[in-house]
Amino acid sequence: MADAPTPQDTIPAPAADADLMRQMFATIHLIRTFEERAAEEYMRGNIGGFLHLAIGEEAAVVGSVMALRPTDPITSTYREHGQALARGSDPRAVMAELFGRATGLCGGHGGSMHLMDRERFFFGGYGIVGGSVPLAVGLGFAISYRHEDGVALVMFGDGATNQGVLMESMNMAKLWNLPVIFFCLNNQYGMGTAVDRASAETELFKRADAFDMPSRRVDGMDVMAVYQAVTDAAHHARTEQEPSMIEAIAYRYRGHSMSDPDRTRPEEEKARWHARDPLITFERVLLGEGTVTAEDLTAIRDRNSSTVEDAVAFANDSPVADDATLADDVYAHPWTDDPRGSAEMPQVRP
Amino acid sequence: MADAPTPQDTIPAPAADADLMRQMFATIHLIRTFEERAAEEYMRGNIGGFLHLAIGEEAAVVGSVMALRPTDPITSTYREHGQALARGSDPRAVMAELFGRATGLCGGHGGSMHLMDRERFFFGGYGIVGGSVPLAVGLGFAISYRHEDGVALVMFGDGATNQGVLMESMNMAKLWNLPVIFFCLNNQYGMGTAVDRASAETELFKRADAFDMPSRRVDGMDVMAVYQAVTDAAHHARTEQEPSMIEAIAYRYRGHSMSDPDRTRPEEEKARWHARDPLITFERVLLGEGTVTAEDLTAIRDRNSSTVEDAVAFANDSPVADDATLADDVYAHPWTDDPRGSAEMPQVRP
Amino acid sequence: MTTDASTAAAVSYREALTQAMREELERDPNVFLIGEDIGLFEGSFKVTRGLLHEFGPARVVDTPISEAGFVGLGIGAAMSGLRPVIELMTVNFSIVAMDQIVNNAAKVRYMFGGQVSVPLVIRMPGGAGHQLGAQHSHSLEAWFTHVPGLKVVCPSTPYDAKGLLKTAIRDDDPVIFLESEGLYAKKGPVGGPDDLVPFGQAIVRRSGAHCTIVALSRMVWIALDAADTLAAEGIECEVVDPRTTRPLDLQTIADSVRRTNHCVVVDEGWPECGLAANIATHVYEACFDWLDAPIVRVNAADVPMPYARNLEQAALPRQEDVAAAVRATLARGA
Amino acid sequence: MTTDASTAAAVSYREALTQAMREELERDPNVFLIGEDIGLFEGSFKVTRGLLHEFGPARVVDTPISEAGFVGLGIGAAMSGLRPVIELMTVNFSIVAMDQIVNNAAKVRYMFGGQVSVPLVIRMPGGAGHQLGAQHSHSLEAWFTHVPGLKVVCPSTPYDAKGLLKTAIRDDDPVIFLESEGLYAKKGPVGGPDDLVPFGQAIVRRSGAHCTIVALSRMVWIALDAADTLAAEGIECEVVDPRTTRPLDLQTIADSVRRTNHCVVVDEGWPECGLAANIATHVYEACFDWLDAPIVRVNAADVPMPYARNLEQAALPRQEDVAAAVRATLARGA
Ligand SMILES: Cc1ncc(C[n+]2csc(CCOP(=O)(O)OP(=O)(O)O)c2C)c(N)n1
Ligand SMILES: Cc1ncc(C[n+]2csc(CCOP(=O)(O)OP(=O)(O)O)c2C)c(N)n1
Ligand SMILES: [Mg+2]
Ligand SMILES: [Mg+2]
Repeated sequence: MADAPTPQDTIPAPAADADLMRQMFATIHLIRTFEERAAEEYMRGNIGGFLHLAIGEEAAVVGSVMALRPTDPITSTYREHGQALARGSDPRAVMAELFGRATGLCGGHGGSMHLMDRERFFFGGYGIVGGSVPLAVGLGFAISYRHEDGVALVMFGDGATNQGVLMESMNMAKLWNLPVIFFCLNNQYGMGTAVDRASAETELFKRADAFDMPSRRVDGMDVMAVYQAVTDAAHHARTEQEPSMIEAIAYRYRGHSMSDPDRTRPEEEKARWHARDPLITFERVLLGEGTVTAEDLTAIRDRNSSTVEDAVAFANDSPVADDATLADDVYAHPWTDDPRGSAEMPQVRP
Repeated sequence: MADAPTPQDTIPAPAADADLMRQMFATIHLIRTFEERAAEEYMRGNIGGFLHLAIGEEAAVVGSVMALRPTDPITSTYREHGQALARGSDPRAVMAELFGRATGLCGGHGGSMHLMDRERFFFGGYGIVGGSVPLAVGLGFAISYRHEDGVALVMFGDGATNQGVLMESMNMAKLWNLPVIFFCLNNQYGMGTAVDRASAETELFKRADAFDMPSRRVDGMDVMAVYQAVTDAAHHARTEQEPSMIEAIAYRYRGHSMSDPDRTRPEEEKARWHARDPLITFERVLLGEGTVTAEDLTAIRDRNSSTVEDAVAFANDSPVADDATLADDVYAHPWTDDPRGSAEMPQVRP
Repeated sequence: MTTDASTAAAVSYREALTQAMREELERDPNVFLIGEDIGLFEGSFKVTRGLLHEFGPARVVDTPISEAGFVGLGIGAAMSGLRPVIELMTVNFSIVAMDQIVNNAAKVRYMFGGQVSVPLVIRMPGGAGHQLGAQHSHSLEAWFTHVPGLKVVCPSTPYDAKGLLKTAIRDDDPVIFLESEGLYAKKGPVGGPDDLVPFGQAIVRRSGAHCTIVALSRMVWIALDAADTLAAEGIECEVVDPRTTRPLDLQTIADSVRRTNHCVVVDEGWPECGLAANIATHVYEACFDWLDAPIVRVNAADVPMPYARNLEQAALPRQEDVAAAVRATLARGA
Repeated sequence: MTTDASTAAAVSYREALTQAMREELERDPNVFLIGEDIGLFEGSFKVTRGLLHEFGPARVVDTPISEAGFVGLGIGAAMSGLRPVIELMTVNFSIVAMDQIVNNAAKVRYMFGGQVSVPLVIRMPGGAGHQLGAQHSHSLEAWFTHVPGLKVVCPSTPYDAKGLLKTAIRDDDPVIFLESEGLYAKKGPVGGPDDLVPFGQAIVRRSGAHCTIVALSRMVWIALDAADTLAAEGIECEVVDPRTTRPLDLQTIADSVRRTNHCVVVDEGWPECGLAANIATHVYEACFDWLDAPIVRVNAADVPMPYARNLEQAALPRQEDVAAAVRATLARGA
C-alpha cells in the first residue's frame, strides 16, 4: 500500500488565483454531488450497466483537467464522469447519458462508461483497461503532425500500468517526443487487487524509467499539488516536446463499481483516507487563506445541488432513443446509400 | 547504435574449464557451418519459407545455452537453429525439419522458425515477436509450482522489447519471483530498424528497472562473458528465486532473413563487427591460453563439416510427410474417436 | 432439463462451476486456477468463491491486469504438464490475449509435430443483456470456433456447466469455455464428481415435429420460451442444444431437421461470419434435400451493442424474434 | 480483367498500391503512412518503396514492433481528423492489435453517438502458400467481416488494388484492407488518379451458364484457372469476385446463382465460421428456390498451416479442388 506522499514530496501550491481555486472547489463538490446522486438513481434502477464512481478521487480529476487548456484533448477510463464535468460538459447531458436517453451526450449509445464530449475535446471514456492510452498518444501525434501546441492527457488507473499496450504507448510517445501526459490515477486498487499484489515495482511512476521519460509522484488528494504537477508537465510538453508521467496517489471510497460490495479493503485504511478528503482539506485551506467565506461555500453547495437535481429531472423527462435508430452511426458512410447494396431481392422463385 | 561494451564492462572469464571451452568453440563453429550450409540449401530451393540466420550471434547463443543445465527449459524466436544445436539436438533432425521432411524434429510441421526438441527441454522457436516470452514465464511458473530448481530462459531480440506482452511477462515474473532469465539478444536491429529508432531508452536492460528486476548488459560477441552472466543469473534464480534480465550486444552479419537484401546497414559498421567475430577472437583466446592446439581446431572444423554434410544428405534422402497425415496432431484428443462425430450421413433424401 | 442422473438439490450455474473446479482441484494437484481477482476478491462474478481459502494462493493465483501475459503463462505451464484453468474476467478481455490463444495455445501441438500438448481451460463469461455497452457485450463464439486447435464449449444448464467444465479440465487440448453472464443465477440439478459431459454430443432440450431450433447457452432458454409460445399455437418445436461448437454434433441436429424439415438457428453473436451462419451452412449441406424452406437465423443486430436498455433489447435475440422466425420458415413450408 | 478504363502500361499489384498511396499522399496532407519498416527499409514487401524519400519522415513513419500501440495511435489520430494508412507487416500481426481494431476503431463512432469518425485504413498482406508455417499463414477475412463498424476489402487485381485503396483512404470509416502476398507480383492495368472502385460492388470476372464460383483475392485466380479447365470439359463457370466482404454485394452473386442454379465458394481461410460459410448462407437464403444442389465450399484444411511444401499445398484450395467442387455440385444438378 502506497502512503500518501509526505508534504516534502509535494511542491508548493502555485501563486493562488482565488477565482480558480474557488472554481476548483466548486467542481470537486459538483462531481461529488453528481456521483452520489447517480448512485441513488442506480439503486432505483434508472441507471443500468456498470456505474463506477470516482468519489474520493475528485481532487486528482479536477486538478489535472483544470490545469489544461480547454482545447487540450483528454481521454479517460470508464470512471470518467468527473472528467466530463470538469471539462464543462452539461450535467444534464451527462446524467441523461447515464439514464440511456436520446438527450445524453452520446444519445444513449454510450452510458456511464463511454461518455464523450468532442466539442470540449473530451475524447471519451473507455472500458478496456489500458485501451485508451494509445488513442491519446495518437491525439498527441496529431497535435505534433499539425505543429499545434496542444497537449494530450490520458488518465488511467494503477491496474492499467500492467497492460502491455500502455507500455508500448509510453515508448512511442517518448521516442517521437509527442506532447502527452500519462496521468496515472493510482487509487491503490484495481478492483480488489492492491498495487503491491499486481505490480512488481509499486512506485508506478518508475515505469517511465524504462523509456527514459520524466515522471513524478504527487499527492492526488491535494488538488493544488495535482494542478501544479500537470501545469508543469503541460508546459514541459509544449515547450520541450517531451511527454511525461504523473502518478497521483488517491483513494476511491466506494467499491470498484456499484455491484462491488467492497468487503476486502481494511476499514482502518478507508478511514485514514477519508480523513484526507479534498472537500475537507481544501475547504480548510480556502477558508484559512480567506479565499472563500463560509457563505461562498454554502452558495456553491446550493448551486451544485440544484444543478444536479435539475440534471436528474432533465434525464428523467427525456425520451429514449427510437428503436428505429438502432443501426444509426455504425458508419459515417453506410452502404445503404449504395445502389446495389440496398436492392430488395424477391425470395420466391417465380 | 550501441557500441560493444568495453572490456571493463565485462566480467572476467570464469576459471577456465578447458573441455567446456573447447566444446563451446566447437558448438559456435558447428552452428556457423550449419547455417552457412542451410543458406546454400535455401538458395537451391531445398528449404522454403523464411530462413533467419544467426550468423555473427553464435557466441551469445552458445554462451547462454551452455550455461544452463540440460533440463532448464528454453524458448526462442524464429532465429533458433543455434539454440537447438547448442542444446544437443541432432543436426540431422534439425536440417530435415528445414527441408520439411517427416524425419525433421517436428515432422515437417514446423520448419526453420518452429523447431522444438521437447526431450532436450528446448521448448521451441516462435514466429510472433514477443509471443514466446510469457510461455517461458509459464515454464518458470511450473518449476516454482513443483518446487523444482530449474531456470527457464527466454531468448528474444531488441525489437521484441517493444511488445507489450514482454513487459507484462517481466512484471509477473518479478511479482511472483519466478526463476526466469530474460535474455535479450540485442543484435541492434529489428529487421531494418536500429534500436535507437525503435526504443526511447536504448539501454534495453533498463526495461527491467520498471519492474524492480536486476539486469545487466554484456558483450554478446564474447562467449565467456555471456556464459558467466547467464551462470550468475541462473544461480541467482535458483538460490534467490528472483528473475533477471541480460542484454547481450551482438550483431547479425546477414540480412534479417534470406529474403532481405540488407541494403540499409552501413558497410563500415558491418566491418567493425566482423572484426570481433567470435570464431576469430575466441580462437585467439583459446590458442593463446593453450587450451587448444591448431590441430584440435582443424579436427573440430573437419568434424563439423562432415556432421553438416551428413545432415544435409540425411535431409535430402528423407521422405516427406504423407499428405494423409495433414490433420494429425491438431488435437491430443481428436473427436473422430467420438461415436457421434464420425458418423457418415447420407446426402440424398431417400 | 437433462437426461442424466443428477444429485437431488438444485444448484446455480455459478455454483455448478465452482463445484467442478473444487472437485478437479482436489482430484489432480496439477490443476490450478489463475486470473484477475479470482482469489481474495472471489471472482468478479464470484464463481471462484471460497477456493482461495480452500486451496491456498499457490493454486488460486490472482494476477495483474495482463491478460496476454497470464494467458501465455498458462500456455507455458500447460506445455510443461500443469493443468491451468484460466479465468478471463469476461470474454471481452480475451481480445487482448487473442494472439496467445490463437498463435500459441491452438498451434503449438501441431506446429511442433505433437511433441507437447496444451491441457488448458480458459473460462470466460460473455454475452449481453446487462447494458454493459459496446466494449463489454461480446459473444465471440464464432471467432473461437473458426480456429482449429481449440475446442469451444457453451453450457446452458448447471448440469452441463459442471459436467462440461470437468471434461474440459481433464482434456489434453486447449478448451475455450464460454459461460453466460445471464445464466449464473439459473438453478438446476448437477451431476456428481464423475458425471462428465462429453464434447461433441448435442442434446435435445424439447421434442417437436414441426421445426428444429438450434440454440446454445443462454439462447437455449429463449428458444424454449418461444417453443412454449408456439406450442399454444399448435406449432411443436424441437430445441437442439449442441453444447459444444467445436466439435459440433451435426448428426443430432441433422437427425432432427430431417424429421422437421425446417430449421431456425439462434445465436447471440453478430450475423456476418457468425455461428448461426456456420451451423446453417452445415445443416444446408447435410439436409439440402430435406429442407422445405430456407433456414432462418436469429442473431444480434449487426451493430456494436448500445447501452440504452431499449436499444440493447432491440439488438438482442428475443423470444418473439425466435417465434417469428419459426412462423416465417413454416409459412414457406413443404 | 477489369471492365473499367485503364492506363496503358501493366503494373504490378504491389506498384498499384504504391501508386494509390503516392497519389493520396499528394492529394491530402492529412494522409500519412505508419508501420514497421515502411520507411528506410521500404516495407517488408516493398509496397512503400520510395515514399519516405518522396514525402519525408513526418508522413512516412517507421514504428517500433508495437502493433497494439501504433494501431491505437492511428485510431486516435484519425479521431482528430488525420487519415492514417497503417501497414501491418502481415495480417498475422493484427492479432496482437485486435483489441484496438475491434473495441476502438470499429466502435468509437457508434458508442459515442456519432461524435467522431475513424477515417483509418489498415493495410496488411495475408494468405498462405509460401511455407511460412502455422503462425504466418492466416486468412482472417472471417474475423474482420464478423465485426460491425469495420469495412473489409480484398482486392484481386492491380486495378482493384489501386482503386479500392484510394476509396479506402477517402472513406470516413475504418477499413481493413487485406492484400494477398501471393499477388504482389501480378501485373495488370490500373486506373488513373480519380478512378475509384466503390465498396460493395462485386464484379463478374468470367461469364458462364452452368455454375457460379464466388472467390476473392488470390482465390479469384484459382477459380479462373479451374474455370479454364472445366471449359475444356464443356462446363462454363461464372466467376464472381465480391471485392469487399463488408459490405457484401449479394445482389450480383444472387443474380448469377439464379441463372446458373449452382454455386461453389472458394475461400483461403478455415472452414468453420468462415467466409465461405457466410457467403453460402447468404446465397442459400437469397436463392433457396433456385439452387439445384447444395453449395460446395472450398476452404483451407481445418488445421494450423503446416510448413512442409507438400502438406501446405494439400492444405490450401487448389484449382483441382475447385474444379472437383464444381463437378460435384453439377452432378447433383437439376
Ligand atoms: C483488459 C481488461 N481487463 C480486465 C478488465 C476488467 N476491469 C475493469 S476495471 C478493472 C480494474 C482497473 O483498475 P485500475 O486501472 O486501477 O482503475 P480503477 O478502476 O481503480 O480506476 C478491471 C480488472 C477490463 N475492463 N479490461
Ligand atoms: C508481432 C510481430 N510483429 C512483426 C513481426 C515481423 N517481424 C519478424 S522478425 C521482426 C524483427 C524482430 O527484431 P528483433 O526482436 O530485434 O529480433 P531479430 O530478428 O533481430 O533477431 C519483425 C518485425 C512479427 N513476427 N511479429
Ligand atoms: Mg485503481
Ligand atoms: Mg534484433
